[in-house]
Amino acid sequence: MSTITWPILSVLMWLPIAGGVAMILLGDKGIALGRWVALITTAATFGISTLLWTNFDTTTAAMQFVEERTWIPLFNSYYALGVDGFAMPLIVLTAFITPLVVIAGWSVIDKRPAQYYAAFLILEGLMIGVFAALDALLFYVLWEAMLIPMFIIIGIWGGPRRVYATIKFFLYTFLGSVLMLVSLIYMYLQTCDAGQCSYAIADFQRLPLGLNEQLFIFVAFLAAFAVKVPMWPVHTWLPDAHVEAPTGGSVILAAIMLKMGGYGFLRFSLPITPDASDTLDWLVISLSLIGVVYIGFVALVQQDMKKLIAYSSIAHMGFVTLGSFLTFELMRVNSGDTTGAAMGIDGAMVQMISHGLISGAMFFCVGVLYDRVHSREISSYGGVVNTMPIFAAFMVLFGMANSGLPATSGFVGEFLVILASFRADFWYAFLAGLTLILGAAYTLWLVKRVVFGPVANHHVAELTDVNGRELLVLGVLAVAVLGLGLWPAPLLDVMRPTVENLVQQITVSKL
Amino acid sequence: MISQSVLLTIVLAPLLAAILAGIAGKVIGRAGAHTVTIAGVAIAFGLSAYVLKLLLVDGAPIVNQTVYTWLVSDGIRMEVGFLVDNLSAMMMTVVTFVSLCVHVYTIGYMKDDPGYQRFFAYISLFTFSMLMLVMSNNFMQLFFGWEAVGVVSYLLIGFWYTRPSAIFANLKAFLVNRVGDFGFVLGIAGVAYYTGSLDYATVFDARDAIVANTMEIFPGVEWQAITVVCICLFVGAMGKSAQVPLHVWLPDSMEGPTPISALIHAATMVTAGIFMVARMSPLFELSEMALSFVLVIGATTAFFMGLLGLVNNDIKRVVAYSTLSQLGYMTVALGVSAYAGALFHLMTHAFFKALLFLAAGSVIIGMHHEQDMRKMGGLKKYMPITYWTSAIGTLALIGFPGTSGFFSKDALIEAVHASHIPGATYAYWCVFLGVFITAFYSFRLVFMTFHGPERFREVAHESHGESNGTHLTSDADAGHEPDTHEDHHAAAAHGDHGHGHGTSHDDHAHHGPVEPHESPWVVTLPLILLAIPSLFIGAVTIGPMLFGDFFNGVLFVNEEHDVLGHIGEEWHGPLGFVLHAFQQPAIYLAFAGWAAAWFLYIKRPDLPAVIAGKFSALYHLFAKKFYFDEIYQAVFARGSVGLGTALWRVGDVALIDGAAVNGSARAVGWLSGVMRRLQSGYLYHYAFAMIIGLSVLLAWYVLR
Amino acid sequence: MEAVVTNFGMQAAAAEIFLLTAICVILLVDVFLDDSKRWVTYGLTMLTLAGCAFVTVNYAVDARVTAFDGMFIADPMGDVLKLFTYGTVAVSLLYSREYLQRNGLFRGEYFILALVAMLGVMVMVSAGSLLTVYLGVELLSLSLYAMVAFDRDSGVAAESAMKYFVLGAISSGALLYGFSMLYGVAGTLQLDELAVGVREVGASNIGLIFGLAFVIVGIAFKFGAVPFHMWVPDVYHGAPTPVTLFIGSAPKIASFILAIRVLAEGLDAMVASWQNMLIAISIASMIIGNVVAIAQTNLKRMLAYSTISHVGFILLGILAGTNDGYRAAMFYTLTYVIMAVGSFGMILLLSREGFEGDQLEDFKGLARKSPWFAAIMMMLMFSTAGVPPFVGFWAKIAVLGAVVNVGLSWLAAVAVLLSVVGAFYYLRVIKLMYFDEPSDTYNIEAGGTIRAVLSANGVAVLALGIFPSVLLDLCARVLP
Amino acid sequence: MISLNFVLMLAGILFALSVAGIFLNRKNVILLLMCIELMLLAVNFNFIAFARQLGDLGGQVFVFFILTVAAAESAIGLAILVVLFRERKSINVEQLDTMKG
Repeated sequence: MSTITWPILSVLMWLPIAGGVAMILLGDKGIALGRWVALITTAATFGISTLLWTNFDTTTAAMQFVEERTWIPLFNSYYALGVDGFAMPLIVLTAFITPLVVIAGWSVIDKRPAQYYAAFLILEGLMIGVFAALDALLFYVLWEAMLIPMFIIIGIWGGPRRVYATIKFFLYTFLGSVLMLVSLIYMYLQTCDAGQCSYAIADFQRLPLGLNEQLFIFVAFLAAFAVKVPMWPVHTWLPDAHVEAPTGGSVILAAIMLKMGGYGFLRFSLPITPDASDTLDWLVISLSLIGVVYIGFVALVQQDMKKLIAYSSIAHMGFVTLGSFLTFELMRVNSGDTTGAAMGIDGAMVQMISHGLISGAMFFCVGVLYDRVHSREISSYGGVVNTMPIFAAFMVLFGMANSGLPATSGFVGEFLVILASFRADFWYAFLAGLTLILGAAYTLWLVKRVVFGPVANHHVAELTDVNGRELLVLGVLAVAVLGLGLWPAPLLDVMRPTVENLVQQITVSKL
Repeated sequence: MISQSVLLTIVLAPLLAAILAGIAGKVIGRAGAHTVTIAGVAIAFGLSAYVLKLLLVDGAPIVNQTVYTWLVSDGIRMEVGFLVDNLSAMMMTVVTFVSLCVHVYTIGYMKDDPGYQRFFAYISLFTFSMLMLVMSNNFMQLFFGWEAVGVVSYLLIGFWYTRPSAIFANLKAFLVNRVGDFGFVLGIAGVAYYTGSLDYATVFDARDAIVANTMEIFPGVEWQAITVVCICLFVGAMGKSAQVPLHVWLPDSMEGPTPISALIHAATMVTAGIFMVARMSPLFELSEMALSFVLVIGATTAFFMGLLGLVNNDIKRVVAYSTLSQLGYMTVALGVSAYAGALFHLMTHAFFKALLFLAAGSVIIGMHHEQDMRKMGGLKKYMPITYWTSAIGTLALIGFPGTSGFFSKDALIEAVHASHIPGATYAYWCVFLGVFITAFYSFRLVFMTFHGPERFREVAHESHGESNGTHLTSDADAGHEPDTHEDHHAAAAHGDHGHGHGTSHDDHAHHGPVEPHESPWVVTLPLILLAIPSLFIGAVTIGPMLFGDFFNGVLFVNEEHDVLGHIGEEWHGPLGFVLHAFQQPAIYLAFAGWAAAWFLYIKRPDLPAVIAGKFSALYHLFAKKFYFDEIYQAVFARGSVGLGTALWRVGDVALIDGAAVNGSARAVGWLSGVMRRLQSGYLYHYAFAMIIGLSVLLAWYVLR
Repeated sequence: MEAVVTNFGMQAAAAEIFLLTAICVILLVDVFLDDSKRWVTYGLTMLTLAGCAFVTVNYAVDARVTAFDGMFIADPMGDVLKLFTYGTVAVSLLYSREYLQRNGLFRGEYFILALVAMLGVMVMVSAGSLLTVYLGVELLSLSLYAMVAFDRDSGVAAESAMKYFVLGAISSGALLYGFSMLYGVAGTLQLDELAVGVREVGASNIGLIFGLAFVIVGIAFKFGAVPFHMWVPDVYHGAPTPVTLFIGSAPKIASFILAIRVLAEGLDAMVASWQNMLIAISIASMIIGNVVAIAQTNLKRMLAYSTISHVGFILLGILAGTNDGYRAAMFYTLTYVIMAVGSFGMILLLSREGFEGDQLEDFKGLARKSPWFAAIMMMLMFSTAGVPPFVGFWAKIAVLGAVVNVGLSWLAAVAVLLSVVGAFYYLRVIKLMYFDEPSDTYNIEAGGTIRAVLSANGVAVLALGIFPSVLLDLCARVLP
Repeated sequence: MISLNFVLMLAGILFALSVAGIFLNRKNVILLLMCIELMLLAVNFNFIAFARQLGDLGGQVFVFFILTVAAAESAIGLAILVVLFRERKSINVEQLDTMKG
């Protein structure tokens, strides 16, 4: 069914990078043109990415739009791209968010704008590559390379403590991923012993591994992905990074980068080390639940809007990891019956997409306020609705979405995960369900203190409502959030074969 | 035959109107806004009535159809669809009718409010959500409507968003509701787990699967799965229908404009819980334990919340407490499996309570937004229509023979009397004594407002401290009294012009004595429209609804629980029911309450204060509403903020970041500081290092 | 092979012979030049390098060839390494020219010393016997000592030269002592025969192990591995930047080949013994190098410590004791040389009259002054830190692969964790360039050649990072 | 009759002495140069002894090379020493500590 004959994924990956290079060459003098270059490139990328969706064969779990070229013969590593039901939606999400980031920064960024856009464009290309990579080495290269533009973005255009934040971000994630590298190399050598040396992720998934090997590999992966997600207790880089990053940076970070952790769990940890996951799922699940509850309370008391949203991101991502790792507990409880496993993973995926939209939107909202008042402190706002009614409407909408209101995308994932986790254990569902209360508490309390109430100070009094550019960004996001909330079926249909395949894959022990 | 397009129109008409009024409000203007929304709701009402007719008269088949598939996950198909049977048709008609009245009423009430269009958008949106709720044929959509009405109520309670008390109340309302929804979701999850579906029909068919199961929530304690599920579901109902202990949000919700107090917090939304439990009767019937739980909760609410109405002086809050108490009555009916009775009372209550609220609103308009009853009195001759309509409402509320309230409430008490499940006796005494209390506070309201000396001539300024005993302090940011009157002055004092409503009316409030006047027709017309059903609907419908086949195939009652059937045995038509009532004690209690109110507030107006002094402890207990708010405030609000701060400061900042992350960074820094000293700069040290290295290598191998 | 020996196989050593002759010529010519004509010497030097390249390519061998009774070896790996050495020397001289002219160091001796040092490297590369190895080592070391002290007006230079000299002498003493023991036990100086002899007497022979320990000391010193690293920071710091650049590049190739010839070829039978020794040394190097570098404020000194940590990585490859281990080590060495040349080149690029440009602070706000070269430096730093998509990452992954392959996964884990520590100080450089504002208003004054070459150097780091096969396959071909 | 071991021991002792000399000496750089010479001579002893033992010329040839190189080495060493003295007006080892850390 995928009728596309040209290398669409390569285009998706390299087009933005090319645009970024063009931006650098244009330099700050040509920025007037450069902005349009950036916008057109990202818009085109999104346009092309929609072709992925329309031409996607929803009947198979196999990789689609596959490209393969020799890359490093010595390591038997290939430049291999392809997407399945997990990667494709995330790629589309990436391509969807980035143009909005470009628009959002349009007139706001005046410091080295060319480099700013270049960084984002290159970042987009790398992120798409990460999701599309079928070769573990290629995946790792892009995974690491991704850090560089983000490091720059936070470091140059960030807030006062940006240096601390960005170095913390870089080292935290770097530390997480190097161990993954070792385990990738280890598995590569295992494939050699098995006969055919290969870095192909698919071969890794087929690779027979002993329990101890699996455990080590699993822990290495956990280190990499848990930091990225991030899971408690390796989450502390996120609030700092978010707080200091410029709006665009926060958006990309929350909307896409965090998803790579969840994606990694689904693509690597579960299929490659099913038995280790079976052994250690209690760890992941309890960390996720701690994340949901603990972080929920922490978010409640934040005084900095961005920090609050960052913490809420952590709590929401807890659902992703919870949903992904329910399978084994389900089998234990229901004597081998895996019903609900697919639902958990569905929930995790939907939650990723939806959180991408919502957290992005929330950060845009904060950005809109920050551009006007230059403060992220909740206390320096209040009664914004009096001067910015339209903005307030959006803020309330996204706030509701963030607290998981039905008919917004925020509800779908959480609902599915709670339903699935109830099958595993009443208390999983109970603790996860607490997010209904906590999420509403911290989000709406934020809304209450920022949006509602009498005009708090002259800053608020002088606020002007959203301009067309901001309206466009927020409007598009609102449509997406509501659309996904009102009719998530298409997304689920796209993923179904992949999810079922994964479940069936991880329920077969490698021992 | 009911076509889907009709149903879709019913639902979408208000939605489109809402969107139009909300987004294009500026364009279409005030008149435009109320025209489109009223049109939308009118269409919805007309078609609902039409549907009801089709069902009842033409005997059209019950509709249970899917509109579209929301999603399919893991074999569970979640759909958006309609189930239209007598129950939902009845609810639809009631909802749209009351909503229509409120729409019209609003034209007058919100006359000069800057948020006019927004308000209409909200109430139309609410109508849409409520319709989605009652028309749903599955749990997912039910939950959608459930939350959606919650959100609209959130928006409407906080409609005057510049009032700290209002935005505090709406946050509180939403969060308390969320606690209920939390249980509700768990219940839904349980249903999905045991029956593998969210569709009502499928679930009810597969309900035995639930009964078959037990779950061990606490190690060692085996629970009936059905009990857990039902109680979880009922927790949701407790939130929505403001049952103890999740009732605290309802009185505060009076911060919202009066029309929505009538629509949402009396007639429709708060009854969603009752409706839901009735819908789930096939499940609840299977767990006597759950039923008892429902029964006890309801009884407690019915009696103790009524008590609070005795001491309150805010006209709206008195009605609010009576609402709480009445909801308790309905819940009790559910508890004794008299679902039909509950729904019957739900319907009659919808009419007369909406009437009472709107009447109160009319009084408030007349008094220029004065809500303290001690500043009223003798309004009878200034606002006759309001007086008579609210009199009718009051009679219905206390169950004066012949009024709609009488039939529903009396039947309900009978039912409780007839029931034998655990807790029935307690419940009976609660509802029984409740009758007296209801009568007392209802007429206290009437007398204080419409009869007696005209107290509003005294300049209205001092002593609101205890005017109504709600002393909330918000958790961290806004410690304000949700005493609207206070806030009007406050707002005026701040010269806050961001909010026209406050100012426009405060201007009056300052001109010393006020001159009450009857409200315009748009206000009184709905009163009259509502007064009619308040009087007669009971007599007309009690037959089919309680003892007839109106709810056949909708409600499910076990034989041994079938109290209504038991009562039905001596059913000889409405008149007989009235006569029969005179042989029962309840009705005399009602009259007693009436008399007491008359004695204390007309004959000896000095006594109440004396009594309050005598039983000051009790008085304060009531005035403070059993200290629920204070306790919740301290435990949950402050508690969780404290916990959050602790986790953050200690867990994140101190331990993870301070010790682990930055700690290791510091450690490396320190280490490098130490190690660089090895590089002393002295040649002989360097040489020495080499020798050490050499000898280590040697020692390692040679001496091994 | 005997057939080759009959005519001593002069052509196998053609490049060395040509170079030696050229050196003599330049020496003579230089005598008759006055200071304004020094560029002639410079030009001749460049020509010589080109000539060497030509000769090497011309007489390139496709299999191992021995000459001078096996004292001299010519093999593909040797050719590649030699060519690479020419390139490195050429580039470093290109970078150095302006600095030398500015500081009155633009004298014939400098180029001659450089060429002699290179000759030493070549001799080591082609060494077939312990004797040749020793001669190569000394040729290289002695000229380096002289180069370090070349700036006669600099006290620190003289001091570091003295330290370098004394310690170097000790190390070559140790090396010799080790050689003598090996000679005594195995009864030969010939590396290939040594391998045989070792097998005969058995790898566990106490005399051999005794000798091995000394040899390791010598090799570790040339590498600058802990605890024989003490000279590195001071020499890098004290020597004039061009010299630091020189020491930091070509001699690394020499150290690598020294380890390969002696350990891998001569003492391959004793791999078990020297593997453990090298494990200890390399871990120590990675720790000291990465940790102490954090505390540095002088870029040259910081790079010195970073060198030490990288040596730790190179040793990882060697201690694997397998062919892909050596291959990885070779790849690592070559990439490291590319990166080191670039990094020191940046210092030379910044330096101007009376300004060394070797303080970390001097890089503040470079991204404002010169975005392009800031970008180059950033790529160099990320590459050195081993972050993809730069070539340094592939060096690391190759080495790690070799180590994991011999069942030392834990060592690999330790290595990567320490490299994270290392990443910090590279990031700090980037932070200074990009996140800080410039502290002065001077702009880069360096001339066109250095700009061009440095740009090429930086681009190479990226290009090789995206297409590592180019270099990897080369290493694979010469080290099958 | 002097056996190989005696010579080796002598050489070892000489080597050890020279090394000790290098890091015990806190005074004079000249002493360092002398120690280095001594070290090389120790090595020479080894080579000669082994050459004699093995009846192989290689070792003895090696010794000649070592002697030559040693000469060159000390020449360079002294040259550096001169430069150093010109700069520092002292050849005291303890003053060679301007670079550290």
